[in-house]
This record gives sequence, structure tokens and C-alpha cells, in this order.
Amino acid sequence: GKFGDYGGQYVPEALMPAIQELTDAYERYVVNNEDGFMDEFRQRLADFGGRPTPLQRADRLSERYDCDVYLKREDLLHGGAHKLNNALGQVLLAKYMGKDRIIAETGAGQHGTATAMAAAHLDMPCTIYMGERDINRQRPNVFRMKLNGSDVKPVTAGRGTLKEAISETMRDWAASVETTHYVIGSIVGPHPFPVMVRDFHAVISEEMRTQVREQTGGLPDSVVACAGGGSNTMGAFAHFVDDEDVNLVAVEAGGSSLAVDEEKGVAPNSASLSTGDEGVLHGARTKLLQDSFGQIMESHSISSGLDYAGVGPELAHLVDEDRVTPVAIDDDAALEGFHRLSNTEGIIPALETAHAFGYLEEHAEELSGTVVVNVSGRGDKDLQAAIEETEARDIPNAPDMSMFSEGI
Amino acid sequence: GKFGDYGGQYVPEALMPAIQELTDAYERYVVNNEDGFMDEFRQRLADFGGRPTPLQRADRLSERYDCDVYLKREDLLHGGAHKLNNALGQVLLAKYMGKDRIIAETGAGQHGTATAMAAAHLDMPCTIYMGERDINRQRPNVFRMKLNGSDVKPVTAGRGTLKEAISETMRDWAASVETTHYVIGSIVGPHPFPVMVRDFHAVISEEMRTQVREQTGGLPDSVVACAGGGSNTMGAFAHFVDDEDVNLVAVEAGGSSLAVDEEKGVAPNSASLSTGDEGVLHGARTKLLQDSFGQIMESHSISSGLDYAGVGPELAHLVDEDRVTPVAIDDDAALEGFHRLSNTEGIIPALETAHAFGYLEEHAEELSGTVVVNVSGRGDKDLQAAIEETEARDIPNAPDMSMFSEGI
Amino acid sequence: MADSGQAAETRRSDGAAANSEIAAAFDDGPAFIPYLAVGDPSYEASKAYVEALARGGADVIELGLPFSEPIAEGPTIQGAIVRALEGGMTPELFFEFVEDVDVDVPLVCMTYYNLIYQYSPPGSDERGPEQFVARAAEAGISGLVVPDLPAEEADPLRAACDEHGLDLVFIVAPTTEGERLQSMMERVSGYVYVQARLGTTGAKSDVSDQTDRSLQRLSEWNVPKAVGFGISSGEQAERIVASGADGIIVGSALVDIVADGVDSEWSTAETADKLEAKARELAEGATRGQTEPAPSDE
Amino acid sequence: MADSGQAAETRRSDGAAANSEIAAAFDDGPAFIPYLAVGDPSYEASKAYVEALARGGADVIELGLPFSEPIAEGPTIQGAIVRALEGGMTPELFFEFVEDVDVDVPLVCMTYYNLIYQYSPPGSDERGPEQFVARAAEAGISGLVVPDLPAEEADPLRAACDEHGLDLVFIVAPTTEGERLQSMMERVSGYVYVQARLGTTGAKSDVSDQTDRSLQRLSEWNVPKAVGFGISSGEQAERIVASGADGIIVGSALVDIVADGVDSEWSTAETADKLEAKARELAEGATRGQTEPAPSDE
Repeated sequence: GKFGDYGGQYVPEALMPAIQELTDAYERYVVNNEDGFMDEFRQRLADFGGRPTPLQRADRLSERYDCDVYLKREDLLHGGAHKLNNALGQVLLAKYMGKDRIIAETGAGQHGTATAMAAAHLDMPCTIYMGERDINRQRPNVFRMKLNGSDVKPVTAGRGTLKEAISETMRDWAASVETTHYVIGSIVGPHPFPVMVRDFHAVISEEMRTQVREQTGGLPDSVVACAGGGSNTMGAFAHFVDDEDVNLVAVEAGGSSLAVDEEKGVAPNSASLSTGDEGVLHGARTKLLQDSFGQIMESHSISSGLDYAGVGPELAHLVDEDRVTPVAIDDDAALEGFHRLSNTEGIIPALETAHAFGYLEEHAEELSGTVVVNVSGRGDKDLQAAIEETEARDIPNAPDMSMFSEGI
Repeated sequence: GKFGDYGGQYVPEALMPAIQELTDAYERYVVNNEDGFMDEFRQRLADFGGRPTPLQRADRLSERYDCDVYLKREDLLHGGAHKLNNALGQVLLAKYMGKDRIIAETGAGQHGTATAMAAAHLDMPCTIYMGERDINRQRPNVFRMKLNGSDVKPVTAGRGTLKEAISETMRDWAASVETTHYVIGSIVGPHPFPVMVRDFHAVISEEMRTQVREQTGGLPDSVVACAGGGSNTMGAFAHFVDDEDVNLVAVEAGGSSLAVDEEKGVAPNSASLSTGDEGVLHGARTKLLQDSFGQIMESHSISSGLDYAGVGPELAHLVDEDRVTPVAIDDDAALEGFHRLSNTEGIIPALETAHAFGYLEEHAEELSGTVVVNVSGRGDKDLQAAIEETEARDIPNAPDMSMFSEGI
Repeated sequence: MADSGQAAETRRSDGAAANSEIAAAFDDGPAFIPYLAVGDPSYEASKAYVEALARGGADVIELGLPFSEPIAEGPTIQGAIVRALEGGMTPELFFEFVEDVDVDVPLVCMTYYNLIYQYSPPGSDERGPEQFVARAAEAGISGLVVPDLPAEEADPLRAACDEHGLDLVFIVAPTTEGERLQSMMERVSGYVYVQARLGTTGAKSDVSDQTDRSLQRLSEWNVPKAVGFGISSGEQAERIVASGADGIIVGSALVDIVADGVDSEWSTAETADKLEAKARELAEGATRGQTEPAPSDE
Repeated sequence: MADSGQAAETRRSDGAAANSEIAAAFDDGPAFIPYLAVGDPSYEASKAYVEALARGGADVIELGLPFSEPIAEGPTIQGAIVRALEGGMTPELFFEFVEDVDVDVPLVCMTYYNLIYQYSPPGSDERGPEQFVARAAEAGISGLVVPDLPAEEADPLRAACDEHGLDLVFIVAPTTEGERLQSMMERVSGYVYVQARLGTTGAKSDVSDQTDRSLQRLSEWNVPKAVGFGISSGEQAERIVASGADGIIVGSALVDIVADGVDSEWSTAETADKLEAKARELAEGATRGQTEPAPSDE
């Protein structure tokens, strides 16, 4: 459960037995494929999820950057993002463990919708906690969860966002731990979540490795993925960690600035790998955005899915070991990347994913050979945000959007 | 170019040379794979589009209907519907033909978004005509087209809907035919469009046939697909037409009633296969919703993608030959099907697709053996419509949606 | 049937009109052929307008029978069709109009194929081209133009026209060549509608030099060549005729006047006067074209 | 260091408190241990409230040092923490408060591990448990409760506590069993916090019979057992003590009074009076529990 000094199990005592039970189940079913768990998981990922996702050469980007840019198309997974890999794995694991109920929290709603889908598919009752403010900002996702039969519980405490929803889900779990599994949505939280979520997403790099060999005859020179909590990142990196010649680039949300406003407790970015300090949050020791007292800062990113003050402990460790290079890409560059992929390749990426394309543009001179970018999700969910954020800036490659000034 | 008495080329003389050039190109590239056209098409469908799409057993539906229900997951194709098969095929064909511009019309925006994606992917300038009223109803799709770099031209004539957009696109084509290809979005229009669009979508049933054999060891007993113009329908049927033992069921939009209001020129349905008469529309002889004078009726369906007064001539012919069974499913049953697939299988279907699930429920006693349903598209685009239409009715299996009364 | 078969044979061999009135219209110098949609904006107004065109010098008049999906029309004529349909125009009313309108020039019906295909006379269950043409002939229609009916699909209608002594006019586009041209030449009668440029109907200030090339391509046809698409002034009419056209067809420039009348709430008489004046300008232009030498590039 | 090592060894062998004041608090009948978040809703008010609890009969007081992500707390205490943070509470102010508050019972600091892990004294660059515990000891804190620090991760903090003579209280949940129970028993000192039921903190009207079972599981531990989670009345306090608890811990029921005071804009004195009265009810209930026979099912 440790990655160097990171990781661990910093949770209330009431949850420890559940964490231990989960650790045991993880080892039996996920690591050792007991009862054919991993076989069923992979079959369902194929049939229900649509795996394998393609590895596609991006012709225009390759020309622009004078190298071979390949796109790993996680945006084509059911639900529109890599999130399903993990949600499906955990809900299935809960079934194997004999749990009869699933809970999860969600901020922007991506993990919530993936969990709701997986729960419907596997016929598991599901409750999803979501801050009231987030509910109002992400109504289409709330509706999707309800359509999938999940119970969406508004959390009114505090500011009504992800942090409060996490606390509320922890509370539910602390009270229901014997019958309920808490589906954590990234490679964060106490052990075994970081390794388990990584293992469920590792199918991304497993496929990537085979596909890039088939298409280019060798391994990639770089693998690039955006990083918030880091689940798509570790999914894209996992099978390349031992290949020392493959550069692994984790692109964080640089937000509007890497500076912090300690007075207000606000970091206008989510670059915990680049700028964070070691600390303990949500059950694990990792790199965090925190003030000098250890209070967690409010993070910020144009993409709500990267907007988290922590990061997976394994990524933090790989950065300390110089195996993974963290790069911060700011909101403006991410938006430009969003528009570039949309209008030159015909793929509208999630704003999270767009950061990886901002990286290609800003670090073009460092690119060479084969560069694989993990297209972690599609941007349909971000249309309104893209309009507002594009209008607020001068983005040279954006289409004329005057007709959308009042929203879509 | 004929299917019995249906089909043909009823177009203005100015377009005939283009139609003939297209016929020639269709035969060379699509039928005879000249210059490896079909190979490139299939490769791009795989890498860019995400083919093959899975064939998934639907466990809950299978239990409910006491047979084996399989879902062909076209909703997982890039863009969220089968539409890309055809759009990518035609844009690529236009490139092989040396055209340097693409035009298309769109009503609900699904064909427009697919064409815009394909055009961006293949670096082809693209203009899309869309009625002004449709633009205002489908703003997210308009935005997606613009993000993909297409020029969206509002059509203000008449009522500002699909009919007017078709006329306007025809006008553009009549003036620009030498340099421009018109990407028609369904198996309608003059020859070679109905066969060409069918051939591009036939990959659906080609995959389906292999997959169902792999999973069940035999052919399906029935293949079920919704039918508007009929492109997903013929795509799902094409490779089974010669297998006389496979029932082919085309599920049309029964709207609110199969009766017509001749006075107002309105058919409150889009059931041209079940209730239409032979006539000539948009270049082909086929079954139409028309008044006794031959004026085209305004059709209606809860799903804008089925809302068309005509249908592909090949489908009309197969219905006359008793090879395809047309069934009309009304708005209420379609909505119930929408909710059923969403909350029992974790897949939110397009409202078009939902008609096929309405069919399963209403004709449950006729189902047996292996029933394959073509899930032609995902429902993300329909969330607002689903809220409004569900609220206006008493749908027993819908979630509580009171919080969405004001929209999402 | 034997008679009509013979008529067709005659037509095809000599290129003459099946309908003597249309043939006569081209005998006497270049023909001016205006178009209006019947029922735009009302039955009565439309009647006054058509009569005004005749007074203004029309040699043949094309009467549009409005169809709900006019895919070959530009926005101007589409507007006229929408107004006519909203005013309640139907095929049967159209034929009554033909019987009713007080003009002594041949009338050609311009419509889309579905209305012909679906037509059934009041009280009858039979539908189709034969029924339509019979009723048209009875009402006094001399010929038909069907923009969405290519020569390849035209045989049933051609046969019905032959049977009832109607001409069937085809449209030749700038892009029409080779076999298709041949196929049309074999089926056309009355006159050939020479499309001056690519695109749909609509008044344009430039008249393309594609016209000259089109007329050259048709030089061996034994049928009068009437040029349409985009003619809006007497001067243009003059140039076209001087280039060798046997007639000019004008639609959108006249429909524009009807539309202005609707928008500006002119009286029917006022609009009719403007139409008559415009018709006169065009007819006179056409006449000048025949007497003047063809304009040179100098 | 040698000394503290010895202290730890002593503690583990005999289960006694490392801190004599906490040990003393349990000597004299059942201990009443109330909780409040420091700085809720302000430094001054909070001081008055804590002093009121002491007057009401508190034997030990748990003082919450607020952390921004209180994952183990119910909504009531989370609300207190939000108010305290908005009021500007910091670790340094917390220690000043401890030095400042006028009570003569032992004070236990309840907080989350990140604040301990990050703590650095003013003017120092060094961070961590050792720094935190040193400052806490200096300020007069007698013990620590860290809800998100399981026994497995507690060794650095345990060592610092031993060095500075502080107790480290662990929470035993209804689900804690076997090796984990053992591991905690080896590390606990002062008292063990027995969680009465699953869930997070928060006043409930029912007190689960899980309490009885938990107390039985811990019967062999040589450390006082204080039961918390959901106790809100003197009657409940009485029952819990009668079941064998050595003390009761009450947080949410008191924080509710503070929250009511904020909502209703009571004066600080008014709220303090209500807190004192509630404390007295609970303390008296606990005392009754010890003298009465345990309630039977009859």
C-alpha cells in the first residue's frame, strides 16, 4: 500500500475493516483473478464498454509537430471517458464481494455517470452524493445518473461541491460499511484504491503498447496524459513504467497561474505534482495543494475533472523518482488545444484532455518520434463551458461563436 | 438504381451529370474497391470511428422477454451514432473523386455533426445547411459542427426546418456541382445514394452476423432497428436479407397517432412504411406521407431523427416483398423504452433507438430465440427532450424528474 | 392510342410541337415566356396577374402548379409557392384557373412529378400521369415542364402527352452532354428550356456566357430554344435573343413584383400594372434582339 | 529520549495514562468528556463555552482543532469546523487558546493528521508530529485524538507523545476486531474512545446495543473506556455508564447548542449558560449510571 513514502491508509477506524476486506478482495479477484473475476471484467469492458478503443494516428497534428502523434481513443468508451474502466471494475468487485449496494461521490459528474451506468448494467442499487452547487452546474450529468436508476443525493453542507460530497459519502460508508462498497473515482484514497483503480485503468496502456507496436513496430518515445487525480494518467503509463526509454508526461492544470493566494486559501490551479507539498488527504499521503498550516486549498481549473487539490500517491512517487515528468498547462493553452483537436482532427476532447494537446503545442520543440496522447474523454459535456471560457479570452483558433453568447 | 418500382433519379437536370459522376465513382470505388478505397474506408472507420462496435447481451431485457436480447452498440461509434459510417464514407469518396468541398443538410443535427467530424478528419471544407428554427432547437449540435470547423448556414425560408434546408442544399449543389459533393444523410435521394449509403452502413450487419455467430453459434431469429429514412435499418438488415429465416423488423415512429389531419397537412407520425403511399420525393420514388393531392405532409415524432415524411426506397420495396415487417411504435411506448434501457441496462439510447425497445415491450409475446436490436445512437443529445416529453406523460418507469422541470 | 403513337413519331422525326398553339407562338419572332405560380397570393389576384402578362406581350405563359417541396426553385419562386399553398391552391383549383383565366396564348403547366403521379380526377380512383394529362388537356393546357423528371423517367408522361396532344418541355442544363442530350432530344417537344447557368431559378444581373455555349450545343435540334434562369431586364432579353435564342423564359423577376406587392400591400390592379409593364419591357427587349445584330465583344 | 522510551514501555505494560491528569480524571467515578471546536464561532465565544463546560462538570475536555476536510465528522461538527475556520482559527491560535482558557481539567486535542504532519512552530522550518506535540505539550495539552490516523500509521506520533508525556487516544469502532484491536491496545493510552455505533459523529436518540458488545470486547484492556457517538441526554449517559463505560464523550449535542446560538443570535453568555446546563445534565447522568444498577430488559 505504499509508493515510497506516499500512500497508506489514513482513514477513520470504522472504515478500516472495510478497507481490509477490500484489500483482501483486491488481491484475490484483481491480482489473482480468482473465480475468473478479471476475465469477466475484461469481457464486460469489451461488450458493454466498447474495448479495445482504437489507437489512431492524428495526421494534422503529426504534420504540425513533425513527429508521429497517435491518439488513444478513450473518448470512445461507453459514457464518453476512461472513467468506466474503473467504475465497472469496482461495481463488479462489489458483486463478487457480496455487497448489495454501491455509493460514490462526484464533482463534475463524470465519475458519477460512469458508476451509475456500471451499477445499472450489473443491477446494483447505487447512491451518488453530489454537492448542491455542482448539481446545479452539471444538470445533464445528474439527469443521466437518474436515468440510469441511481439515487442522486444533494449535499448541502459547506460550499456544496466535491469536498463536501466526499465527506458525505464517507459518512454514508462509515454507517453502511458492512453492506456497501464505496466506488472511489481516481487513483486516490487509502490503499487498496490507488493500486486497484490503476489496475482497472491499466488496460489503456496494455492496449496502447500492443497497438503502437503493431502500427509503428516499436515502443513510443513519449506517452502524454492529463492528470487531475491521475486515473487516466496511471492507466496510460502503467505498462510503460518499466520501459525507461519511454518518456511519461503528466499534464496538470496550470489554471490561471501557478502562484497561490494563501490569504484566501485558493490555488488558481490544480498542479499538485508540480507545486504541491507532501501531506495527508482523503486517506493517503501524497502531494497536495495546502496552505502553510496544512489546510487544503481550493484548487481551480477550467476543467472540473482536473480540479482537485491532491493527486494519486503513485504518481507523486513516480514524479519524485523522475520517472514521470509533470508539466503544468494553463487554461488558455488548454482551450487552444481543445479547439485545435476539434477543428483539425474532428474530435472534440474533454477540457481535461485538452490540456494534453496544450502541452503538444507549448512543448512542440521537445517532441520527436512517436508521441501517444491519451484522449481521456470527449467534450460533449464541456460545450457550455467551452463557450463561456472561449468568449472570455482571445483564442486565435476558435470559431466565431457570437451566436452562442447566451448559451446553448 | 431501382428496387422494384422504387428508387430512380428524379432530380433537376442540372444535377444529373453529378449524379452520373457519383454513380460511376460509387461503382469504381465502393463496389470494386478501386485504389483500395474500401480498405482505407474500413481502416478509418476502425481507427477514427471505433469499429467494430460490440454486440452485447442485454441480461435484464433477456430475462424480461424470456429470450436472448443482444444489442449492437452503434451508440459507441465516434459521434454517438451510426451516422459516421456514411458520413466518413461519402467524404472520403468525395476526396477520391477530386472534389474540394462538401455540403450537407441537417435537421436535428446528427447527420451534420457526423459530416462535420468526417470533414475535419479528412481536411475537407464543409458547409452545412440547417433551418433557423432547427438551429435554435439544436444549439449544442450547431456548436459541435462549428467546433469541427464547418460553416453552418442558417436557412430562413419557410418554416426554417429540414425541408427548407434540403431545398437550400440542393440549390447550393445545383450551382456548385462541379467542385462539390452533397453528403446525403440517409438511404434516400436519387440513385446511387440509397445503395451507396446502405453499403457504407452495411458494416453494421456484417459485424453483427459474425458476432452473433460467435456468441450464439447461429444466426439471429430477429433483427430489430428503428426506421426514419432508414439508414441504420438497412445497415442492420443488409447482410441478413438473403437469410429468409431471419425476421427483419423496421420500427417506425408512430408519433401520437397513425391517423392524419389532411386539412392541416399534418401526419402526427412518421410511419411511411406502415401508412404511406407511393410517390416521388427528394429524387426517388418511395413510400411517402402525403395528402390526396400529392403534397408532402408534415410528419411528427418525439425523435427528430425519425421525423421524415419519406423512407428509403429499398426499405419500401422490402416491405412490399414481405421481407421486412414494419411496425409503428408511438411516442409513449418509445419513451418507456428509453427509460427501460437506461435504468435496467445502463445505456441511455437516442429517442430514435428507443422505438426499437418500445417494440420489444409491446410485441414481447412474438419474441423468441435470439433477438438483435440495433442501438443506433446514444441519448445524450435527447436529455432535454426526454425531460419535457416524460413530464408531459405518465411514464411508469421514469425516475422522479421534478428537479428538472425548468430544464437542464 | 394509334393516333397518339403516330403523333409521337411525327414529333420525334421533325421536332415540331405536338401542340399547334405552342408551335405558333414561336412562328412570329422570338417568344416571350413569363412564369407565375398560380394562386400567388390568391386565386383572383393570380388571375389578374396572368392576364396582365398576356397584355404585356406574352407568347406562352408558364403556370406553376405549386408543390410543397420545390427542390429546383430558388428562394423567390419557393416563396411564391408557399404563398400559393397557404392560399389553398390545389391541382383541381389549378385546372379551374386554367379554364377560367382570360388569355389567348398557350399555357404550359410547370410542376413537380409527385403531383402528376398522385393526380386523380374528382370522383375517380385512378391516379397518375394519364389522368393528369387528360385533365390538363381538357382544361386547355398546351404543354408541361417537370423540373424533377429527367428524360430517363419520362416515358409514362411522354406517352400521356402524346395521347392528349400536349408538349413535354425538357430543361437542358449547362452540364447536359452526350447521351443525356440525345435522350432529351428524342423526347422533347414544343420547346427546349435552356438553363442559362448552373443553380436554381432566380433573377441575376449577369447572364452567363454559358448561354452561348448551350445554344451552340443545341444548334442541330429542330425545336425552338427558350432560354431561362436569371433574365430580369429587357436588355438581357435582347442579348439572349441576339445570341440565337428563339425565346426567353422569365420567372423570378416577375415573382419579385408579386412578392413586393404582397409586402407593400399594393392593390391587385397596381401589381398587375407593374407586371404588365415588366412583361412589355421583356417582350420588347426580345423583339429588339432579333432585329439587332448579335452583340460583339467590341 | 531514553526517558520517553521508558515511559512508553511503562504505558504499554500497565495500560495507565502517560499523562497523570487524564489518569486522574477517571479516578473519581465516570468521566464526562465534552467536545467543542475551538474558534466556533469565534475565539472569545469559544473560550466562554469551554469554561462553561468545565463549570458544568467536565472531567476532560476534547478541543477540536479544525481541519478543512473533516471526513470523520457528521454534518453538525462539520458545521462547527467551517464556522471556526471562517472565524480565522489556525493551529497557532489554537495553542494560544489552550494557554489562555481558564479551566482546570485536562485538555485533549482532536484534529486530523495533516495538520499535525504539516505543523511547524513559528519561526521554524521543521515540520511534523514531533514539532506539533512539543508545542501542544508546552501549551498544556494532555492528549491527542486523531480520527484519520489508524494505529498502523501512528508510530511517529506515538513516539512524539511518549517523549512529551501526552496520551494518544484511539477510537475503537464496532467493527474493530482481532489484530487491529490488538494493535490499538498496544498503542493506546489515556483512554480508549469507544465508538457507540457505525457512522460519523452526530447526536442520535437511540444508543445502539453495539455499545454493550464493544465494551465486552474491551473488557480486558487496562485503560478507561469512554463511549462516544450519539449521546445527547443525561438519560443516555446514565445507561452507557451503567453498561460499564468509564466515561462518556459528547460532541454533537453540545455543538448543536452553539449552532442554535449562532442561528438565533443568542449572546455568548446565554449560549454558555445553556452549554453549562447541558453539561451538568450529562455529567449527572453519568454519575447516576455508576450508582444505579445496570438497566435490565424487564
